[in-house]
Amino acid sequence: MNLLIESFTILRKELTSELRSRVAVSSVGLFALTTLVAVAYQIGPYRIHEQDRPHLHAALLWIIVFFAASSGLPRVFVKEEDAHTAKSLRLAARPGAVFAGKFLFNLVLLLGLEAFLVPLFAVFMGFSVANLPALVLVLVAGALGLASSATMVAAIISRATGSATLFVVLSVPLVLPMLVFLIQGTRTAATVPELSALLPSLRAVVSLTGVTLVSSAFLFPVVWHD
Amino acid sequence: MPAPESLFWVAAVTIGIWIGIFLYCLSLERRLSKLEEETP
Amino acid sequence: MTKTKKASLALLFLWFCVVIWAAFFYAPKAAGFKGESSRIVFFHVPQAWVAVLAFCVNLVASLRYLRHRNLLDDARAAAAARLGLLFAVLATVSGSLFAKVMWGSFWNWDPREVSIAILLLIYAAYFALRQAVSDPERRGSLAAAYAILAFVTMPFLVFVVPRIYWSLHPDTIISAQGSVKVQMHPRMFQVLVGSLLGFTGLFWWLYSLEVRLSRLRLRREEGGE
Amino acid sequence: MAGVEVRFSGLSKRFGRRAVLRNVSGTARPGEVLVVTGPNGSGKSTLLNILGGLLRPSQGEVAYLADGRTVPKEEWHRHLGVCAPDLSVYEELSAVENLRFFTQVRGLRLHDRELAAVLEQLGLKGSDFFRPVKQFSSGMLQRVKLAQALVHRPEVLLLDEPSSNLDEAGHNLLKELVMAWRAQATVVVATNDPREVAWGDQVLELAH
Repeated sequence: MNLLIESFTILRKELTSELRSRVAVSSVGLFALTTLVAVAYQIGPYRIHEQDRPHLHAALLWIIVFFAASSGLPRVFVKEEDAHTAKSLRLAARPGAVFAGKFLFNLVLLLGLEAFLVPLFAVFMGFSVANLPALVLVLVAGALGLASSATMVAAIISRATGSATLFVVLSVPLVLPMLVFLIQGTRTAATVPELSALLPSLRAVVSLTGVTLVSSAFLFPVVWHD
Repeated sequence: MPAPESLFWVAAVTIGIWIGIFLYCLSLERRLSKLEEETP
Repeated sequence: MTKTKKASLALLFLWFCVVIWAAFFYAPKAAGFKGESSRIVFFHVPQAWVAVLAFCVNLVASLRYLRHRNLLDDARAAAAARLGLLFAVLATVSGSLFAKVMWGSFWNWDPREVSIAILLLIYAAYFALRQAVSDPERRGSLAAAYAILAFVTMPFLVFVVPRIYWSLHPDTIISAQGSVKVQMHPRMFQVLVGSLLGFTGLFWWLYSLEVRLSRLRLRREEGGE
Repeated sequence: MAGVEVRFSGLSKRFGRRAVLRNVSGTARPGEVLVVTGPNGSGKSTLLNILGGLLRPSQGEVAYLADGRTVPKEEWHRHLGVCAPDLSVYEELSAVENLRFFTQVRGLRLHDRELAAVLEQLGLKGSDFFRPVKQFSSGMLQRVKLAQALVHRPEVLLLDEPSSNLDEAGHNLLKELVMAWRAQATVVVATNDPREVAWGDQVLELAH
């Protein structure tokens, strides 16, 4: 219970300082926007053959989400080390609360990114969806999954001579299986009206997220304190 | 279909590679043993 | 070198010579494969097996490091990862040679190929991370944490992805049902098991060499403050 | 008296090949000021980091004892306040918001009036309480950092170069504060300033 309150305290702190500096939001948003424009300008809604659209759209969407996210998600920990606040936080808060707060912040950031990006993507790319609730489910599951591994990798690279490149190098192998299932799920949501068709990929994403979160709960204190 | 002789040569080359790897590792083993004796 | 060590090395040497000979002349070629291409299985499967074994050794050493904070355990983890990377590369090369012969292209994005590619990426990321940390103790714990995290996501690739996607890859020893399924000629099976044992022995030898080297290095560092 | 005693024995720390601390032992008792002094690079900050649990010693042990009972390491943070050059506060937040955050993550709920009282005690003016810390001068920032270390009334106070960036008035204020705090806490100060060395009931001199 106390842990929950402490986690939300950290989430609120993250949100307040993000509202005042807007570094993460603007880097993620601009990255997403520029990539989307570049892709849409070159490919557009009509360059792709009708039957290839679901495949390509699903893959492009998640590539944009992942790379836009990787420009902003590592900041939760990297900025603490850069601003020398990491030690103060380490002394004051329990590691569990730190991880939960940072994870929630990244989750909010990713959901915001998806809410901003997906409608634009649909408009620019002619991305049509057969089952909208299914797509929303995939997007939420994807945000949970990406936020869980990104938060953990961010914690690791912030303790190394952390750079954005290292973040991508470390997170790609962890996230790739998840991206495969997310792309598959998005494709299903775009083509199949039944919700049940989504279950295999959704189940895979959720269990992968669960495994990542459980192992992070054990590993985060190690990474955070060393 | 490759002739049996060519299979023989593939096998010979493979054994050659194996002997090379083995001898190299053996020399490492020797050097390491010597170093271990020198270091307290 | 002790006597048993000498004897076991000699045994390893002869064992491999026999395995190589048997792979080409004792085992029959498998039906349904082009020419003699099936013989590569006697080398490719053990290489992939050692890559996975090294990954497991790395996991155990990482967990031990986090528990006891002994830098030698970190050196063990790194040694296992280095060998794992080497054998994963070998398995990829031998596999893609086979793919070229059988399916006409070196790389087909088969699920097995994807999983070995990700294993390679994990190893590469592991070493990128190690290079980015200068303090040895912190390097150990960060690398261990990453290795464990990567390890728990690996089963999804190896077991779940091939089930969902159609695969070109010949059924491995552990089939999709998880039961041991052997549909090989008994002679092929014997050679394959022999080769697996030989490669495992080779891996342990290389691994012990690496660990002894790291131990020496650590001892010198402590001595030469 | 109640309080937390900090015992450390046989502490050594190596960074790779470089040994920073060698076999340092001591005890900081409640009601006393332990001054750690020594030339630059002698490991004063490293020692304080180890005492605060921020750094793992290569050898040796640190124990917190409350009423003769060992405090588990997970609970140190409840008893501990630290002010050090590499411990900063959040720039985008105001002084009061910072203090509120650092008390709330420790599970404490203090009224804004109490937070303001701590800031006033450190000589900050009411008009500065709600400005982002980013706009502060380095001396004012140092006062906020000290407030961050004190606000949750810790039983162990670790101060690393506490008077850096402080003017004469700030220095006198700090002296009063340390003397007052000594009555209720175990204080460890790392410093090179001879005036501050004089505060010590015990002085631990680190050799290079």
